Parts: sequence; C-alpha cells; structure tokens
Amino acid sequence: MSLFATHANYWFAILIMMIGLYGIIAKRNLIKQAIALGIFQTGIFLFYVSMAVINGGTVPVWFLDEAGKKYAGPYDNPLPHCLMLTAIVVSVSVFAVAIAIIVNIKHAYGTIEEDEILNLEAEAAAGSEA
Amino acid sequence: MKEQLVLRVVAKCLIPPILIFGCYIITHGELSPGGGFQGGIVLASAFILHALIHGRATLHQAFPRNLWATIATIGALIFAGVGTYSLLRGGQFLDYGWIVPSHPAKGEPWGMTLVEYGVGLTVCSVMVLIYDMISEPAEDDPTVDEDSA
Amino acid sequence: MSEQLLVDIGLLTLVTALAIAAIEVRSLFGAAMLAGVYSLVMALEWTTLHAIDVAFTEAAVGAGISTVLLIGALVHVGRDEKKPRRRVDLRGLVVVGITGAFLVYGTLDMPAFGDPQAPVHTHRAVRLVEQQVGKLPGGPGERHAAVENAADTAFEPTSVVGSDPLDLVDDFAGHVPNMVTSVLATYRGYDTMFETVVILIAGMSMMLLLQRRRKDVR
Amino acid sequence: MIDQAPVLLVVVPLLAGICCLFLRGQLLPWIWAQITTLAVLGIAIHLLFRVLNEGAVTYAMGNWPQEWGISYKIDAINIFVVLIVAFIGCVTTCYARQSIASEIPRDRHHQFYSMWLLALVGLLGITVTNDVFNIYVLLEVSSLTIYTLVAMGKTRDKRALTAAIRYVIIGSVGASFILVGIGYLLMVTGTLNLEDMARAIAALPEPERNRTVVVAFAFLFVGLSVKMALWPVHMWLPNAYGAAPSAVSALIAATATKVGIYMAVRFLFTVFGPDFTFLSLSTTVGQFTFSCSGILLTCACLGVLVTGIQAMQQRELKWILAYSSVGQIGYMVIGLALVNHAGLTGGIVHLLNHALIKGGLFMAAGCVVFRLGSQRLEDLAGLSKRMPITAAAILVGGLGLIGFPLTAGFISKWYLVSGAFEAGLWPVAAVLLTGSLFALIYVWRVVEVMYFTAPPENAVKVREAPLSMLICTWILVGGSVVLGVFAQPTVALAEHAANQALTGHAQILGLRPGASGDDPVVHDEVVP
Repeated sequence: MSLFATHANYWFAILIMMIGLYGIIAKRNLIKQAIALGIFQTGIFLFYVSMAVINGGTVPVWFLDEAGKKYAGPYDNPLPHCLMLTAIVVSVSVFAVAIAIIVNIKHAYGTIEEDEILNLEAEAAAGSEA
Repeated sequence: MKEQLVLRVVAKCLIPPILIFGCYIITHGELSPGGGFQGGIVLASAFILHALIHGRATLHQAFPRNLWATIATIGALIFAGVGTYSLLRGGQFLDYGWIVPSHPAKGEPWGMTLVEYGVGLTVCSVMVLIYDMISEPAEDDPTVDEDSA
Repeated sequence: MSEQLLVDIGLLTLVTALAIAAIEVRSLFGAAMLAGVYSLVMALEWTTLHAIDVAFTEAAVGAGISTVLLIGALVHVGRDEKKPRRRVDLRGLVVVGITGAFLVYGTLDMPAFGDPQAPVHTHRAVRLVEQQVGKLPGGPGERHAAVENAADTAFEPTSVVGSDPLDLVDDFAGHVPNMVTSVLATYRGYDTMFETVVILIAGMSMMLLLQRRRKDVR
Repeated sequence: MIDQAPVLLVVVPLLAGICCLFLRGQLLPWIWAQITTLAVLGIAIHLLFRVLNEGAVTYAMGNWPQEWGISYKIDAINIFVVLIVAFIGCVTTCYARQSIASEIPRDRHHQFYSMWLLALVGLLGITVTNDVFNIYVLLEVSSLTIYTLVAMGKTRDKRALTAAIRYVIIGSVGASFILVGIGYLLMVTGTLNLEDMARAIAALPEPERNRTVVVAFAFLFVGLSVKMALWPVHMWLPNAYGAAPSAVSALIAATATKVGIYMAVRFLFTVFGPDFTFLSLSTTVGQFTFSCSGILLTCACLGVLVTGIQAMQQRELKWILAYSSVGQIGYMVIGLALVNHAGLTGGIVHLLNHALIKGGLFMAAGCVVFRLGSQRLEDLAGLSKRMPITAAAILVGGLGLIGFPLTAGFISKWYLVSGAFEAGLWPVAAVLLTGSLFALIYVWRVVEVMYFTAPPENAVKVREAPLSMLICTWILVGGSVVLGVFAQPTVALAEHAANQALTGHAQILGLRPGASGDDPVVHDEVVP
C-alpha cells in the first residue's frame, strides 16, 4: 500500500502510455492509430509532470505572501513543465503531419484501413507482374 | 452557416475579447501562466471562429493564405533573429544580454518578450493555416471551383 | 492517503477510462470527441499537479486544435471505422503487457512521488528556480563588472539589486515570476526556438501535402 | 572574439531554410539551398581542423553554463558525422535540381527546399548538441521534415504515402521511447547535459543494479534502434527509401540512419560508458548470458542475413538498395558491439563509406527513374547500352557494397573482420563474409540485367541522364573508390573517433586525462 501511495502517479502514467501503445498496435484504422499515438504521448507528459511535484509545493510562479515578501517555497520544479511544453508542441505537429498524410492516403487509395491498403498494394504489385 | 443570426452576433461579440485575451497571454507570459504558444493558439481560435461562421472565403479576402504563411515565417525569423543579433554583436547565440549591452540583465526581459511574440505569431498563423488546409477540398473534387486558392 | 492522492486517483481513473473509450469506440467522430474530452480532463489533472502552463497548453492544443484537425479530417475520410475482425488483439496485449511491466519495474527505484530530496529537484533545478544561474564570462556585462570588481564574476549574478517590490537579485535585473517562462525562453531558449521551427514545419507540411494545385500550374 | 563556428553550423541552414520560404520559382530556391549547403560544408571543414588541432570544441547557448543551459560539444566522433552529413547534403542538393524538378510540382519548390534545409538542420543539430532534450527536439525536427519529404514522392508513386504514414507511426513511437528513457534518466540524475548525466549515473551506487537506470537504458536502446533501422525494427525503412523522391532517398539513405548510429554511440559510450553498457549489464538466466553486446550482435547478424535474402527477392532497384541498407546498418552495429578498437574503427569508417556508396547508388537509381520512368528490374534490360555511364556507376557502387578490394567497402569490412577475430568471435566474421556473398548475389542480379540482357524490341529510346546528376553520382561513387585506394586519411579519422568513444567516458569522469575531456570551467562548488 505504501508503494502504491508513493508511486501511483507514475503507474497511471504508464497505464495511459500502454493504452496508447495498444491502440497503435491493435487498431487498423489510421486515424485511430494517430489518436492512440497522441494518447501514448500524453502518458509520457503525465510522467514528466508527476516528476515535477514536490510535497507541499505550489505552482512555479513566484508570488508575494501576506507579509509582502516573496513566498519562499517550495515551488514545484519548472524544468519538466518546460520540457513538456516543448513536447506537446512537437506532438501536435506530428499529429498534424500524420493527419495530412492520412487525408492524402484516403484520396489516393480510397480507404484508410491498413489491411485494405496492404491488399490494394499487393494487388497492384501482382498486376504489374502479369 | 451565414444565416445563423445568433451565431453571428455571438461571434461578433466574442472575437474582439478573444484577440485581446490572446495578446494579453503573450505579453503577460513572464508574470503569469501563459506565453507565446498558448497566446498564439487563443489568437488563432478567434480567426478560426470567424472562418467557421462566415466561411473561409471571407477570411481569405481579409487575410490571404500567403499572408499567413509569411507571418508564420516572420515569427520564426524573429526568434532566430534575436539569437543572431547577439551573435552579430560578438556574443553567444541567444544571449539576450546583448540587446541592452550597457545593462545586460535588463536585456533578458526584452529578449524574452520579443521571442514570445515570435512564437505567438508563428503559432497563431500556423494554426489558422492548419485549419485552412484541412478544410481544403480534395484535389480532384469537381464540385468546387478555384476561388479558395 | 492524502487528499491530493484521492483527487489524483479519481481524475486519473476518469482519464484512463476516456483513453480506453477513445480508442475502442467504433465511430471516428465519437473517438474525436472523446479524445477532446480526454485532453480536457488531462488538463484538469495537470492543474491539480500544479503544471498550469502545461494544462493551459494541453487544453488549447488537445481540446482545441487537435479536435478541429480531426473533424476536418473526418470530412475527408468518413466517420466510421471498419468492423475489426477480433474485439481484442492478443498480440498487442502481450507486447503492451511486457512493456508496461518493464516500465513499472523501472519505477521501483525511483524517488517517491513528491519527494523533495529527489535528484531532479536538488541537482540542477535549484538555481533555475532561484533564477541565479549566472552567465559564463565573456558576456556584454563583462566590461562593467571588470570595472566594478576585478574578482572573478563568472557566477555572480550579473544584475544589480532592483527597486522592485520583491527585492531580488537574479539573472533578470528584477524577476520573471513565471519560472516556466524563464526556463523556456532563456536557459532553454534554444529548444524553444526549435519548437517554433517544428510548428513552422507542421504548417509547411500541411501546405505541401494538402494545398490544391492551381489549374494554371501543370 | 568567440569562435561562432559550432553554432553557425546549425544556424546558417536554419535561417536559410526559413528564408527559403520567401523565394519563388524553381531555380532560385535551389541556388539558395546549394549556396547554404556549400557554406555548411565550409564550416564543417573549418571545425574539423579546429578539432584536430585543439581537441573538443564547446559552445554555450546564450552564454549559460552548460549544466543549466544548452551547449554544443564537438569532438572526434561527431566531427566525423558532421562531415558526412555536410558533404552528402552538399552533393545531393546539387543532384536534386533536375531530379526534383521532374518529381515535384513547380509551385512547391520553395517549400520543398525549405524542408530539405531544415532536415539538414535537424541532422546536424543532433550531431553536435550536448543536451539530451535538445537531441529529442532536433530528432523530431529532422523526422518531421523527412516524413514530409518522403510523402512528396506521391506524385510519382503513391506507395510513398503509405510508407510515410508507417514511418510517422513507427518513428514517433521510437522517439517516444527515447523520451521515456530521457525521463527515467532525468528522474535519477536531475540533469539533461550529456556529460553531467554521465557523471551523475557513474556517481550512483551500483548503477547497473539501479532498476530505473536499466529500464531507461533499455528504452533508449529500443528507441535508437528504431531510429537507426536495426533489424527487426527496420519495418519503416524499405518502402520509405524505395518510394521517396530520388534525391530524398539519396539524402536520407546516406545521412538519417548514420545519425541514428551516432546517437547510439553517444548514449552507449559517452552517457552510460562502455564498461556499464558492455560489462556490467549482463544477466545470466540458467545457462544463457544476456549482455548488451550479445543482443546487439545477434540482431545485427540476423539483420545482415535476413535482409540480404530479402534484397535478393526484390524486383525494383530502389527496394533492393533499401533492403541492402538495413544489412549494411547491421555491419556498423556489429562494429559497435565488438567494443574493440579495430571493430569500432571499422564501424565508424563504414558510416562514411556506406554513405558514399549507398548515396551514389540511390543517385544512379534516380538517374534511371529520371529517364526510364521506372526502376523495375526487367525495364533495366540492356541499360549498359542505353545509359552506359549510369550503368557503370551502379556496377562500381555494387562492387563497393560487396566489399570488393580497391573499393571503400573492402576497407571497412577488413577492419570489421579483424575486429571480430580480435574479439574471438569467428561466427561474426563468418556472418560478415556471408553478407558479402549475399550482396554479390543481389548486385549480380542487377548487373546481369543491365549488361547481359538485350533491351526489349519495343524499348523507348532514352538518352543518358543529365550531366549535373551524372557528375554528382560519380562524385560519390568515385569517392568510394578513391577512399578504397587511399584509405589512410579516413581510417585515421575513424581511429581517432574510436579512441574517443572508448576513452571519452573515463575522461568525463576524470579518471583519465585527455585533451578533449572536461571543459575548463567547473562550477559546481560556486554557490552565489
């Protein structure tokens, strides 16, 4: 139980990552794969953000306490937050590029189901051989 | 959706505050949560809202697509330019201190503000571009004429 | 069990359920909506973990732009997923199970959640939080520092005591209360520049891949 | 005055790549890209001499101390990779003008070349940076641009799209694994600087028993394997290389996976250290001993054999080359996993040799596609009569793939085989030779069709490829022959790099003095 209390946040992050990874492996629909990739990455962000927490800490923005002095802390660690801002931006960029390619695939092949696309490609290869 | 009176009125009321809020978030990013990226998205949402209600063609009349691409490029150039400026003055890349060489520690906030605006410009225009592009009809769709290009 | 933990676990259970639903639901439109809600609840969770900036971004990106993108894409690709052959993919479950177990195994040697003595809080972050990293010699302040003080000023903060209400000595001649912004824009500004470039690349990719060709060009 | 060369290496193509979006037309963006890549090559050569004369070069972004900010550090290992990327970037840009003009719509060229330059930014940036998270961000810069560049092959071959989406999904999962690994390491070390991280890991009590470090190592390992296309996680590579526009195939085949291997060297040798990676991390289960070098060698050897057989079965020239690439990556990984001086030298020198050979071969394949509009083997019949110079380039490049004496491929294989014998691993040496045999077979299939089959009756008349494309092809193919005959300079550089890899970790920890060890500023004890 004590291990659960101290590590539950990490485990939930891992659980969410794995849900995303399962979606990437199991789903044949490309849009679903893209969504699952996003979920996988949010799991990682959750892990980093959990890393930043300090017991009794507060939001990493300096502020004045009642006495008019700078609140001495502890503040949560801003470094992982900053890294995750960058990573979120990267992940939305990857998502946008993925969606752009998927839309192109729909126009070129008429489907976005991975197995149907593979069938079409196999047929095309067989057709050009004959 | 041009006939939806309620939507149009509400949008008209909402868009100016959203724009102001976006600028506030970018500028105030050093003092409170927020920054160039978040502010840029808020700004973009105002334009996307306008385009959703009045159609993309209306948006293109005021802000053609190439303008968005240019703004996005300029935003990234501002960031890289601030870095290069310090490099040209003889310092390290991205050393904001060189913006006010007589008092380097005062140059830092200047650099941060400039950089945040660069990020904001790029993010805002790229988000509008993304919306614009994903709403683009297919290349071989015969039912659409070429007005949107 | 602390209140924080209870709130966390409640929210995280909700997030997990939403994630499963977003992946398993057959309608792609439903999946897009659920992914948006998932992002919003995740933003809420990050607020409880005090990551305000991250929560702000996630709400704007995940619930805003990503959903717009997805719905725009569904106009092109249709809104239903093909019926899968099997409900549950065993191969996927095995891979995920092994990977997940391995990751959990790795957390066992980690410092406890919220431990103030964790290396990530004590090793390098302290000065970032205090904003007292100080620059290497060779900056523009060198001349002034050299005049005032001949001693090695490499790690003296280059600023002077400001007249601001917080009365601080830091890297910024005054202060940047939002530490996330100060880390993002200065100490790790180089990463942020590439973050901007990544966004630019995403925009250009969309234009390269989706823009209709004008009829007069080829 | 501070020497700005390290940062200019990345900032020049960055600024040029962004500004390229303002240009219009077909010729102007290309000239712009060509000037930029030439400048980058110049900076890289300047840096080479600095590294040779003064040892490692460091550069602090924003003048922040490297433990808190982001810094660059260029030593003997990365200057070698920087030179490869800069040189290949320069030659492929020259090649790209006519090749791309025939494959990309006319009004998109400024965006295409902008992507092209930004891909180089990412690759160069990964190579010179000394910060883990910066590696991740730049990895995504290079990956995103390469995804798009690959997808641009859609106008010629729509398989480029499916190849691109597979690359997006697998590549992003790989990058996410790297991000997880970085997170676990950050958790136990509290720093992002590579050297600082190496010191912090070494300072842990028994790092090889720290479960977090071991899991971080494993995840970095898997993520990097995906990025460098190590068998069996290479699935994204063949279609991406085969269906991409020809110039893009040449660029990424010669640089992207090489940078992946460089990252692996950096993490395995500099961050974790050869002792940790290859000695401490072995576990014995029953009668089997699992060690990192064992796993690497098994994957690499199986990769060489399996992809050799797959390459024999392909019917299209670029797919043969792509499968052969995975095998050749296996050779480089074998070099790393042998962990001795000869093996590592062979692996590192093969980075360059394979970049030249495979870049030249993909360019020659691009010439074929340019004129014939097809790359299927049966359409290549009688190519020696129809396009003799291109056919000769494929022949010479193919000899390099086999490892024929007097070609660069021979030099690297020589070192790899002697490294394998030095380590007492004769099965590995046998695999290396079998790989050459397989290469002989798949190259022979191409050569047979080109030289010993008459062109079909109804074959369209084709001219030889344009001069600019031929010259660039022959610069690389000829270069591989020249480096096969006069191997001394490159082998010397590679030996230098191998030394650096084997001793760098000890230098960082201060166990061994070295010119390129720690930078002079040590600031831990100063507390303001």
